[in-house]
Amino acid sequence: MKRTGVYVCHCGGNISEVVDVKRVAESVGGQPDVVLAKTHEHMCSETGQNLVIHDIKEHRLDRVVIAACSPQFQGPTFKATLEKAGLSPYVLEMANIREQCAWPHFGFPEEATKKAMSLVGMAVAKVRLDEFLKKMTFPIGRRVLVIGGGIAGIQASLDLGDAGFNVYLVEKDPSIGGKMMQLSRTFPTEDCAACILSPKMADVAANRNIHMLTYSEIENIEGYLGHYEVTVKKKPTYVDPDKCTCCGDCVGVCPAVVPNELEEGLLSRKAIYLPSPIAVPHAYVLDAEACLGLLPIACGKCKEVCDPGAVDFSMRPELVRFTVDTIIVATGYDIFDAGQKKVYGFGKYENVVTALDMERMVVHSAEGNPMRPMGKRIAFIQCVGSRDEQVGNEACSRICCMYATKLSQLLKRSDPSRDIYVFYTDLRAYGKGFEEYYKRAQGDGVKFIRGRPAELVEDPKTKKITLRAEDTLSRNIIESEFDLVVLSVGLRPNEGTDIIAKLLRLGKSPDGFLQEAHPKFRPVDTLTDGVFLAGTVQGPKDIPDTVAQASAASSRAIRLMNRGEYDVDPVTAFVHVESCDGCGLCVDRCPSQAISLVANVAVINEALCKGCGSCIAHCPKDALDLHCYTNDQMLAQVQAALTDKKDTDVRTLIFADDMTGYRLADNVGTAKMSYSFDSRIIRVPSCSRVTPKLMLQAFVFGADGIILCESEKNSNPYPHSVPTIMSHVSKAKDILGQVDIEQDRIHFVQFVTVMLAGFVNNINRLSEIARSLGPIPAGPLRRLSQDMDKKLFGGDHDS
Amino acid sequence: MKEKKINVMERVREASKAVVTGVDDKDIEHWVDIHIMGKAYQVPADLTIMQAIEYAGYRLMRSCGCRAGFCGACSTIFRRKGEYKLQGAMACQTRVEDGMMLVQIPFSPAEKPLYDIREEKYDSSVLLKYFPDVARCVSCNTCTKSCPQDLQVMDYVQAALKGDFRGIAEGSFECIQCGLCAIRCPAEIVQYHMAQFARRMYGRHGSKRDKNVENRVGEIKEGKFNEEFDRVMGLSVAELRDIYTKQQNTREVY
Amino acid sequence: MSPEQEKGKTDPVDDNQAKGTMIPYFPGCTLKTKAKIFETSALRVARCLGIDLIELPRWNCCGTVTSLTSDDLIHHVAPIRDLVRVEDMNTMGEIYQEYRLVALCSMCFHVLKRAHLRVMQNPGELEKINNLMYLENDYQGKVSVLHFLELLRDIGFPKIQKTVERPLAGLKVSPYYGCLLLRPKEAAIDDPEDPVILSHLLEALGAEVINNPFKTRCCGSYQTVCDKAAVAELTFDILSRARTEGADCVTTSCPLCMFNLADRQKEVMEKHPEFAPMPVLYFTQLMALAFGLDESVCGFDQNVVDPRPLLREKGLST
Amino acid sequence: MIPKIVLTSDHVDFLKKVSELSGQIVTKCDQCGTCSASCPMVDGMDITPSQMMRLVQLGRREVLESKAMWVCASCFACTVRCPRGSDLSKVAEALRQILLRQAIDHIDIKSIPEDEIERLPQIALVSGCRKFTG
Repeated sequence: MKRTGVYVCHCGGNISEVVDVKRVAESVGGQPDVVLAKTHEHMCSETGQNLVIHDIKEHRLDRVVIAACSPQFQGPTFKATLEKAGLSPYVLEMANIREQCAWPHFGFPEEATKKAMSLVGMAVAKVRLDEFLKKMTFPIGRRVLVIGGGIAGIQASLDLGDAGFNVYLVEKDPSIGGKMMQLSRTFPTEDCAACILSPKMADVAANRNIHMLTYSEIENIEGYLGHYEVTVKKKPTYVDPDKCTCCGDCVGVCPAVVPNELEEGLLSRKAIYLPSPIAVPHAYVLDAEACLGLLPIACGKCKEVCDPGAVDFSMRPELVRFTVDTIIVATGYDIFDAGQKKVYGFGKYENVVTALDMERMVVHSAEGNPMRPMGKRIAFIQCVGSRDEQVGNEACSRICCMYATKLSQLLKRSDPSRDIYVFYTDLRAYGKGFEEYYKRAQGDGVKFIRGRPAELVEDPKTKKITLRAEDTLSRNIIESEFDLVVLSVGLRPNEGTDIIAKLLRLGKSPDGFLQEAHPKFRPVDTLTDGVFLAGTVQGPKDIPDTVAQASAASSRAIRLMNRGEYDVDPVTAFVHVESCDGCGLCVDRCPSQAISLVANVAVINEALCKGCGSCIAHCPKDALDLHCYTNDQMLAQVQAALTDKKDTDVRTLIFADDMTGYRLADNVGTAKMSYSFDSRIIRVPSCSRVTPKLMLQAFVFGADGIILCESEKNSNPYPHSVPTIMSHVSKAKDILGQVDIEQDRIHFVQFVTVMLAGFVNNINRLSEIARSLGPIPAGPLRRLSQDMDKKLFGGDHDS
Repeated sequence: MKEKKINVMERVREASKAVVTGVDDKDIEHWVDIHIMGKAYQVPADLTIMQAIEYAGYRLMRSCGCRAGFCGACSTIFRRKGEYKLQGAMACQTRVEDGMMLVQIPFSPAEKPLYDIREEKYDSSVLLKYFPDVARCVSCNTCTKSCPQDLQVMDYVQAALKGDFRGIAEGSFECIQCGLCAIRCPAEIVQYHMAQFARRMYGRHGSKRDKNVENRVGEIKEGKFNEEFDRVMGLSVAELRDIYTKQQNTREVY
Repeated sequence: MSPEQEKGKTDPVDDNQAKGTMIPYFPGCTLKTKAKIFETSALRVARCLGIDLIELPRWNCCGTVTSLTSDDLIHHVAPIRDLVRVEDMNTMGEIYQEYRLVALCSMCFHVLKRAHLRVMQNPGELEKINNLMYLENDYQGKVSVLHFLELLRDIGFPKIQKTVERPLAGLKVSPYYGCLLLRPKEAAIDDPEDPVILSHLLEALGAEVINNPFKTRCCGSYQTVCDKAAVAELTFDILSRARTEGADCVTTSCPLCMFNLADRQKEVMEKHPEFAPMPVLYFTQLMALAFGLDESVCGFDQNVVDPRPLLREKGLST
Repeated sequence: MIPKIVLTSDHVDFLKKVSELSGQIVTKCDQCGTCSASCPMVDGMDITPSQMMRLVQLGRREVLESKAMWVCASCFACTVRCPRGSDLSKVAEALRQILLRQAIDHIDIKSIPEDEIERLPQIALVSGCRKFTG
């Protein structure tokens, strides 16, 4: 007989204010192997944990159920508690009565309490069958890929390089430095951006642990934590950086003129050019697209004048392959395309520019060679492309208020006779020294007007811009002419990020930037093991925040790699040798090639097995199984979920994958979104583990409907799982159809973790469907349970 | 046994029964229960609404005219038992049914503009000039639903918006000016006055003159009927009444 | 000129295509009265492009403006009833599988389209409306409401260009869109802030397109009923700007815009005596002119500000 | 004289009524003023459109005494520009309807001079009736 201890947590009222925790504890007291059932104010506190340790020793507990929050939150804590008490961390089950009961059903204490009892019952049923497993450990090296050579990538690379890790820094442009290289000064201290950036760039070049790959793009990344295989395509620069002396003779003779990216196209450059005066690597680059022709050589003048012979037309794109252990994504941002905001006429009116244009204009003015006249009357328009549903971005870009404050002051101070207006909606000066900086701008005479301009109109003759806005503080309409209008454009995810996100299966938040693993406690982690985020790829931020996050990301990477090995849960497939008849059907079905036949018995390679469980459905003998989610355990949970169901009840089972479905349920609970009490959520590594047989058995035991919730294909850690689930579902539906049970009782839905409403709607809809269909009649159910095995594998065996 | 209390109204009713039906109550086999203005009555099953009202003891001072479905004076609105729809009808043309609830609408309050059709411009704007309320039509079709003549009232109101005089004139040709459309219109349009104006305008300016009319007018002008006119004008009141009574006696009594 | 020749001249339709594609068409009340010329010219230019616009039978006024409150359904009955007529035409076999409904007037287009969108998004509301209209067939939601300009875009501006017999060379036209073709987004025929559809049409006709930054600014709409002065001021702004940009005339697609921009020039001149009248034309009139149709089809004599002197000056009219 | 406002539950009720009638979450408005600056009719208003929204947000019935919603021409310029995705034209319509449903018409169509009626196209009268009469 097992000796199980059950603990029901109040969660400081979070749970106990809705769920009657005492009744929940009492409800399992009667089960034969439950030795004790207790409630506690805070199970995760030290006293709570000590209670468990004490009871394990005192009462010789060998199984523990904790009914509290989501295992996503405190699962690791309680596993550690069990380890401290000398138990395997895998004889623990958590009943998620906070995210799945107390929070979504907060207005319905009675229903929430009943559901909580049911969830605890399911956990008790599962824990009974838990095995004494050990953590698996794998070795890990000290190689890191940093994608993106802006200030975030530079900082992360330097931290890692200095700590003795090997860094591959990949940058798509010919020079590292990123957007910061284009800025005039930084707020609120007004340091010269290039002056503080260039030493860091030089440090990167000088660091022997950092391998820089500029003018390079990620072609492919495959693998997993500790073994990411990376392919990088390095574009030819046609100039040997070792030979180039940066004399600039080639530029003089080059006939091809194109817009200069560094100058936001306000100035031009030649096809052969130095990307920036502070470029690292410091060498000229020949832009093949702008060049009059390389194959065959159409002009070749640069080569003729190059004394050191650095120009080399024979260079070809190069594929560089290497393996790393962890990855830091620092692909940064793009500025909002101001042309999309058509009312402001950017691109149409010559005197409407973006703030980044203005940065360049300020840089050149400060150097004494102004790019273009700026005039005396200048208006800044804030929130262009931010906080605006009309352009599809509701988020605040965080930095625009301060850079406009900065630029307006620089302009005003360089020529006090200028009239500078900043049209804003809300001025957000939240950072250290920001408010003081804003005050200084006001003191300098920059006029801040609270109102978002509606439209700009150009005078066809003078080319001056008439701006129309409401001063919402005085409630007057302002219609005034300006020499120059500066659009404070917001930040959008960098276009190139999409490819990286896809390769690394990274999720996006609703604003389009990459999603961190947890907004509070794992702000630089992602849900893909060993991949971290740094800088604006995760969301708009200023330079200090970017640098801080880059250091945080490198420290998180170091934490993983420094030990030389890492732990994983032993969720791997295993074989019931006595049942296996060596038919080999499973061998080809494993997407990781982890199954082979040895002496006519299937054998699992645990290092290769990823634990998706999709092989199980293919075994006609039920010989394949998955640790932590065994066949018996799944069935026990299903049965437990249905034991308290009354004839008038409807009960639906929601199988939710670990990556998305289960987290989504947590998110729904956290958002206090309500859904049907009829549902019981069962966690699986991937819904491909849910065999057709399990679905059918669920109906036999009384389920009225089933939803399989799986990560949407692009963010799924098991890329094969979606088609597998589809085939499982259609098989199960087929059999239902054969015995006259409505096929609409099974649904398969793909999710990403932000689709809260979709999750709720699907659950509610299934309940409605089940209700309108009514209970499944006894006849079809009998036929289903009788013929299940024959129908499931009849076809397979014949073929 | 409790003595039956007979009030004035019941005495009036008793007195008028035979007048209305010509048949004694004892001989009537089928009865229906109806409500007139919220009061319950039992009346013989085959009466028209108008007859039923009179059977019940009411004397119609208004809401009663030709008794033949032409004059449009006896507008009635009612609901049938178990129906949510409010119906309109001419009381003289509709039979009572069991459970019917009804009330008379003897008059639809609506101002009739003064105009001189000879002076008015035959143009779409003239319709809106006198009846700007037409612009408020929401095409809900309630007017059509309430028309006892089964006219497509909404269609002719719409024709007015389009300035289509012929459409109005033809669409409203059988209008009996009962006013039920105007009473029920949510846009408070006075459809029948507008239609009358449009018919007149169309008759004056739009339609082709009929040959027979032209001929008859010619004959009148030529004095062909002068003799007959003189004879009728010369009759005394008693003689006229006599002629009328004789004429009535030769017709079916409604 | 014999009647046959006359017909040939005004109707350059390929004999093989004498019977063009039949598409239901919603005129709207004003096109039957004050904007008759808009209808006449549109029907004829459509024929030149192989389209027969068939007037919707028993159509009723759409209501001209969309009712915007969440609880009001009665004002959406009218447009839905019109859409029912389109479905009826198909069931009665008057047309075959043609669920497009073409509107000319911007306001009609706007109201019909938004009513359709609203009931499609709110099946409960459609049920109520169908219930209220129990004398009609239920609306099935099959109709797609098109503005004539959208139809022209679907036909293709290159094809229209080929149909042009007398390019409007030298005529500087400023397109005026107004509000209801472009706003709100879900009912727009083009980009709400930067529409190009009229420009493309005018270019195909050979005219010189003059961009007016106020091309989408409101003319004051129904405010013309009670505030002539305000409307006149807007008209003054829009037309003055068009003139500043170099336009000879303005083209529009809405009878109410037409009234406010053309008829209200009288009020403009009372307030701004320096204002010189500017012709305002329906785009279909310009199409008729470019297609070489008879002047009676073009109907320039019916424009409040007579465009004929301008057209003569440009050599486009005799 | 600066009037003092005492916020009561009546204010909440009015906000609720306008929100329901317009189908707009009026409280979402962050008073950026884009609507006012976009409005072609604002010159004739006594309060700006954004001010109208503000008064509704605070549930102040005085907004019904303003001219703004009657001057609105339902041109939807504000609708397509509102950064918060609110449809102001629906809020203005709700305010008009609150009065029109109390049988308080904005114009009396019978009082429009006959020569003006003859001049106006149907489309103007129909739309005028729809927006200004109950």
